[in-house]
Amino acid sequence: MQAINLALKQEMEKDETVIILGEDVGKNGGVFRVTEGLWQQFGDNRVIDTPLAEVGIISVSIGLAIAGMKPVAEVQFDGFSLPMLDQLYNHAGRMRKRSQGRWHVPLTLRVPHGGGIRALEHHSESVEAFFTHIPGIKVVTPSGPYNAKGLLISSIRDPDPVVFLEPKRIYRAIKEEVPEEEYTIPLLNSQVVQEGSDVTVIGWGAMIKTIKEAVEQLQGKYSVEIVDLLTLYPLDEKTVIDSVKKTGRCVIVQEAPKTCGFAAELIARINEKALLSLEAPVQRVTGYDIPVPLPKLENYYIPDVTRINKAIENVMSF
Amino acid sequence: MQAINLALKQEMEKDETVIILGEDVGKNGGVFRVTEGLWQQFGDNRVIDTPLAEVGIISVSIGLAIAGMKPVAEVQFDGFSLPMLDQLYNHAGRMRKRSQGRWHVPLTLRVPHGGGIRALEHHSESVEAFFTHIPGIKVVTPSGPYNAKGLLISSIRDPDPVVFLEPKRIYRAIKEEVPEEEYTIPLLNSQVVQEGSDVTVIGWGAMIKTIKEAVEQLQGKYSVEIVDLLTLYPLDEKTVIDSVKKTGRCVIVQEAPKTCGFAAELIARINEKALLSLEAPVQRVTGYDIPVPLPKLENYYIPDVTRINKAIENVMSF
Amino acid sequence: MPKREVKPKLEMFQILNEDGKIVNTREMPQLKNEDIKRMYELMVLSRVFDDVALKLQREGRILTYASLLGQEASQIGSVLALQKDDWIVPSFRENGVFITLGFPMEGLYQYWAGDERGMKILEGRNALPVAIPVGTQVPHAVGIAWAMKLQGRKNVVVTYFGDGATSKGDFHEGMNFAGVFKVPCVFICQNNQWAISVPRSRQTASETLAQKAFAYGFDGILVDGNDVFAVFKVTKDAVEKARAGKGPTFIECYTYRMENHTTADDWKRYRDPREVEEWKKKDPIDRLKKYMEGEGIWSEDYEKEVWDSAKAKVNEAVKKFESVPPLMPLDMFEYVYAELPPELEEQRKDFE
Amino acid sequence: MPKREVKPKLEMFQILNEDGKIVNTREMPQLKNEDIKRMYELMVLSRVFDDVALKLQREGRILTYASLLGQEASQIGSVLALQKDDWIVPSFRENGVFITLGFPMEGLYQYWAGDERGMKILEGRNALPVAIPVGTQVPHAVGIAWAMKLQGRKNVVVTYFGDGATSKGDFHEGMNFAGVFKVPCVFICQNNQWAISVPRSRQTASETLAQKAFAYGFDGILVDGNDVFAVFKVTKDAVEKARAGKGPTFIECYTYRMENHTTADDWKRYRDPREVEEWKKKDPIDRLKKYMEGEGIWSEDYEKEVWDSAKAKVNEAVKKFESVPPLMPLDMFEYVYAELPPELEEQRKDFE
Ligand SMILES: Cc1ncc(C[n+]2csc(CCOP(=O)(O)OP(=O)(O)O)c2C)c(N)n1
Ligand SMILES: Cc1ncc(C[n+]2csc(CCOP(=O)(O)OP(=O)(O)O)c2C)c(N)n1
Ligand SMILES: [Mg+2]
Ligand SMILES: [Mg+2]
Repeated sequence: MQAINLALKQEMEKDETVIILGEDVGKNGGVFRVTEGLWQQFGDNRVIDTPLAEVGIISVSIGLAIAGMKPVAEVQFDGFSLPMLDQLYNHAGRMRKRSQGRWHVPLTLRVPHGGGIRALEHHSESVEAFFTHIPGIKVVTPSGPYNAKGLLISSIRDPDPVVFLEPKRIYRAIKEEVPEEEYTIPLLNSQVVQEGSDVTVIGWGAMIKTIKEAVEQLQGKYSVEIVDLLTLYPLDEKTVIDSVKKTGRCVIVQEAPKTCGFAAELIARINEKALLSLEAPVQRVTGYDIPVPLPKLENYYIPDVTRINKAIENVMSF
Repeated sequence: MQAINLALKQEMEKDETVIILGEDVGKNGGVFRVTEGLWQQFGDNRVIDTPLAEVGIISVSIGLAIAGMKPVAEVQFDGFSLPMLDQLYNHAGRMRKRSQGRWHVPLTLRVPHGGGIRALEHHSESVEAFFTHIPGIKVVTPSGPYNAKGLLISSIRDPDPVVFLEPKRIYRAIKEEVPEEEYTIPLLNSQVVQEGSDVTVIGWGAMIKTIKEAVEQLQGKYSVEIVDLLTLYPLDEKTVIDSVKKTGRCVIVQEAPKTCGFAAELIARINEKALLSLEAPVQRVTGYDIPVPLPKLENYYIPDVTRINKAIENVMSF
Repeated sequence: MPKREVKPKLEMFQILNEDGKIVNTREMPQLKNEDIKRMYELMVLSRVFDDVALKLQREGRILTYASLLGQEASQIGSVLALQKDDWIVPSFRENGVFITLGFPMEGLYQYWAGDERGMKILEGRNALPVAIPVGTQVPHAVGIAWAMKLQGRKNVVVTYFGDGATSKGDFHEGMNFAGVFKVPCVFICQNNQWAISVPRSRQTASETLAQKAFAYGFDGILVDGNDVFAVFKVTKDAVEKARAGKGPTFIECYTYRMENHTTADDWKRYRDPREVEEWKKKDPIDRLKKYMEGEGIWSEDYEKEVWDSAKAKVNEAVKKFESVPPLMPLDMFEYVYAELPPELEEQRKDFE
Repeated sequence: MPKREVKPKLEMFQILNEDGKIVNTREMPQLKNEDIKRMYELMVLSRVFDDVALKLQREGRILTYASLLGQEASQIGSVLALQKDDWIVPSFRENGVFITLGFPMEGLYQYWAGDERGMKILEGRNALPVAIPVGTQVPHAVGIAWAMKLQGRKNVVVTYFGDGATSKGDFHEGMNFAGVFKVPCVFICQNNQWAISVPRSRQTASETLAQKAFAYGFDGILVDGNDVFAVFKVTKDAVEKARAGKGPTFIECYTYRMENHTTADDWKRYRDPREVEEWKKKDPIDRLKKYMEGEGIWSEDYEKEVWDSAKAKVNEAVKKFESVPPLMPLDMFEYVYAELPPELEEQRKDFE
């Protein structure tokens, strides 16, 4: 959270076309306090509270971006991002094409993402697969403070529309050294966060933390390689494929509902490029095809250590 | 098209809670003439021209459905259905849950779907994967007049929200006997439209026609089994898995952009349930991750006979 | 420039002023003493419910909660203008509405504790569940109202939402449908001046919210939302008009959110305490109390009785809420479809 | 009921009536004879372009086409009120706008023939491409206007859309932002009475469209859209107001779609030919011609010259259009991202 705040602050200091807009991002500093202090520093023309209108936020941002601004728009919660899909699909991702290169849309949409904070209904959804199916946009999924900062700076600077999915569950949960200096992480990047040789576990966003916990619990029973997808589109496929080729076994962890989630796309690619290396079917550990339950049950919905380890056992014993 | 018209007419005669609403569906009979004559027969209270407002159409239909009507809403073209995703995701698919069973939403959303009619921009998109990722709704993909009629009747009668994707390219292209009598096809149904033993080719909607043409062109070089997915969610998975287990090779044809399309989900399931039977990676023949080109190039975008047969050759020679 | 602009002026409708005096006798609805007492008792009950909710939240027994403090007159006054089988389409701040409808308060606590069973819709009541995505419920109300009309029923729909909701496209598209199809729907906008930290002036440049109705071809009314008589009267008129087939009405209840947006919020970050102080003087309960005192239908004893009874009811509800058996994890697969599709059947099995 | 509703009345602004007479001398803009001739010539050029487009479509040389017949005054009159570097955010029926901006007509034909290169935005002109999804471009205009304001530029944005567009949430959210942030944007609604087969009365119950601006706290103006002087004057005023930092204006150009919605449509299925006949009498070109005749700046020779010149230009454009080298299939991978991501690189290779 502080990492994101810092990235915003530094980019705004550096480039005065960068502006922030969204609901409650100004004086209030955002409902997650991500934009804390920025309104005070940059004023009402650069950190802008908007009316309560998600279509307005994204579509007005498209206009701002066309005309030379670099809007960093915020949608307050993942569940409210769906009204934005139309403008992303029919306009943001096409303006470059439609104007035959004359205009482009360098906007960043920040989406606090996923569950696990015991919030109200519609505040805990994982919606990345809607975005990754939209041509012309990029989808970025940081998993912790360090990479969040570098990826956000790259996203803001990227000339194309970027959807930046912030795992809200770890806004405060992960403590990590984040360098003061500015640095970027390219928007085509997956990281092997732990090397291993028996099985590859792939995840992104908040799931990386859970995966690490799960693997820790295995106490070295298997040699697990963990791959963190920092960008979903474009995807650093090579890292994924290389890892699966090496281990021959794979578990994918996704918080979103199972059917047509991003895990399916990964399996399709593994099938296309590493089928012969597979020694077991790739296993998905995912949310279910139901609305995210209210807090009393949401922890049964979100992939947890037990389910991940069961899947690892399954692929290992196949 | 006549089949759909007939299904609507018969259901409306039978059940007076069935109403049609959408843009130009009334006097004008719909831009594709699918609702031709219905306004004349049933009048302004049952075949209703609405304001130009896709969110309005779907959300007002949700209200109508809760209060005992069976709305059959039409969105004029696929590209304009995206504003509806929010209401489908956050309301239609959840009302049963949220009211703990007190209310449900028996609406049908008809979406003329896909490309190939040399239409304007945003009139040729394939958007099924957005819908199949939404919990609580069903997604139906007829491929010809006969199954369209039976599936539409089932969709209208279904107590849950159904998105009915009509392949507009074959509105007029396929001539087929359609019985006058009413009949239903269950909303969990895939059909083996041609049996074979070498390779399974899976498709849905307009692609079935193209697949058939492709296979015909092979002139029996391979024994091809064609599977037509009449419903994507729920999916009649057994038919798919059985076929792939039998043939060991599979090509999936999808008009939508490749990444995170429904083909990926199919591959994930094949991986989970038939991996050991696979003799080659499942091949996807799909649209590209770009906006559907304007008519001059759209035929290069939509999977065609050549690309399908190339994929068949690829899996056969793997 | 020639006269080609529109700038009409909307006045605020009031019956009972801040001192508890009737300022508009002609419009004062005919209410029996019991009716007035009922209004008062329900407002007090809602306030006690609310107060305890905040307490339960601080103690971690319920989760994020949205207080209705200050908005009691808007909620109770309007619901009381309805018939029993009329429809209610609420937003998320309408605990006072649910209480007036007779929803068990333990269910409300349960809901705010993150247990979906709490939103079980009371049999015999036509209400939709809490809607969190702002403004998205408005067109549902329109659809239901339209169904009433198509079915030839005489029921009316009332939907609640805030000032923030008027910025959403869903609100616009729904309102527009309502005007075109002249449906029996009453739109109640509780303009509590804030959408979390965003003040009304940043929400829209429109001078009043009520005037937005003009864009849809029907009446917009601005009413003092802390005046329970005015709210009741205006809603009653609108509901009767709708029932008579004369179409929708938009009512802006001018009120104030006295509390934080939700318990996750801290209003001191963005608003001036003096503003809050000013609004305290307009409190809807105080105002009605003064009126009743003037009319001789209030006494210290009565006051004590009302609050004691409210507290007892709420305590009872808290007890019931705390003794509810826990949800079963498998319950999450319930109520998704009429029949579980095979995918979900499998996922459910997987879960076990 | 007490006075608590709003029902202001909007009058239609007109300068040049149907007989070519000035009915509002005071408002008549100061135009040189060349200016008036230019208006006339551009309107005729647009009409010839349109007529040939319909012919090309019948012959299968272009695809679905949306005619602007009858709307020339709304389009040309408004564009002429702009400065060269002002922004234009069009819908899909604005061929007259593009022509007035100087877009090559062969490009427009190319676009309507399904060749994306036709929408290449003319260098030196700040216009967005054709927007097909109704109403969705309106908020883009607001964003651009806002950028102008934030950047301290003096440019104004004009956006075009139809009566149908006013029903969309995108329109609502965009208009509302425009009011709140007081951006230099002029909203031009060509109310041509129809949205395909849906008449204006079914689109909204609002008496005028112009009055919708009232919901967003800025001016709405109703203007005779077939009166090029009135459109010019009203747009000019609005543009200057915007440039002066005084915020947005909504202009309803009251006009008529004389042709089918697009070539894929058949208006005889849903509208009364008498209605079309009535509107013929209000033709914007005829009207201006009569005026010019009265002023002595029109002659038979001039008329012939104008039409001949327009036809020659259009024929030239058709020739160029038909000699354009075909698109390369691989071009479809162009202009999707600044740099082709590996997925697309691979798909592109696959395609070859
Ligand atoms: C579509 C949507 N966007 C954002 C939110 C987050 N949010 C919850 S309430 C709220 C403010 C609502 O303001 P208003 O409509 O005035 O209602 P109030 O809270 O004042 O009762 C916001 C922004 C939401 N719930 N839904
Ligand atoms: C969002 C959306 N819905 C539906 C359509 C199909 N459609 C194209 S034009 C049109 C009518 C537009 O009416 P109006 O806004 O009045 O513009 P006009 O065509 O009269 O210029 C419709 C329904 C569309 N293009 N976009
Ligand atoms: Mg509010
Ligand atoms: Mg129109």
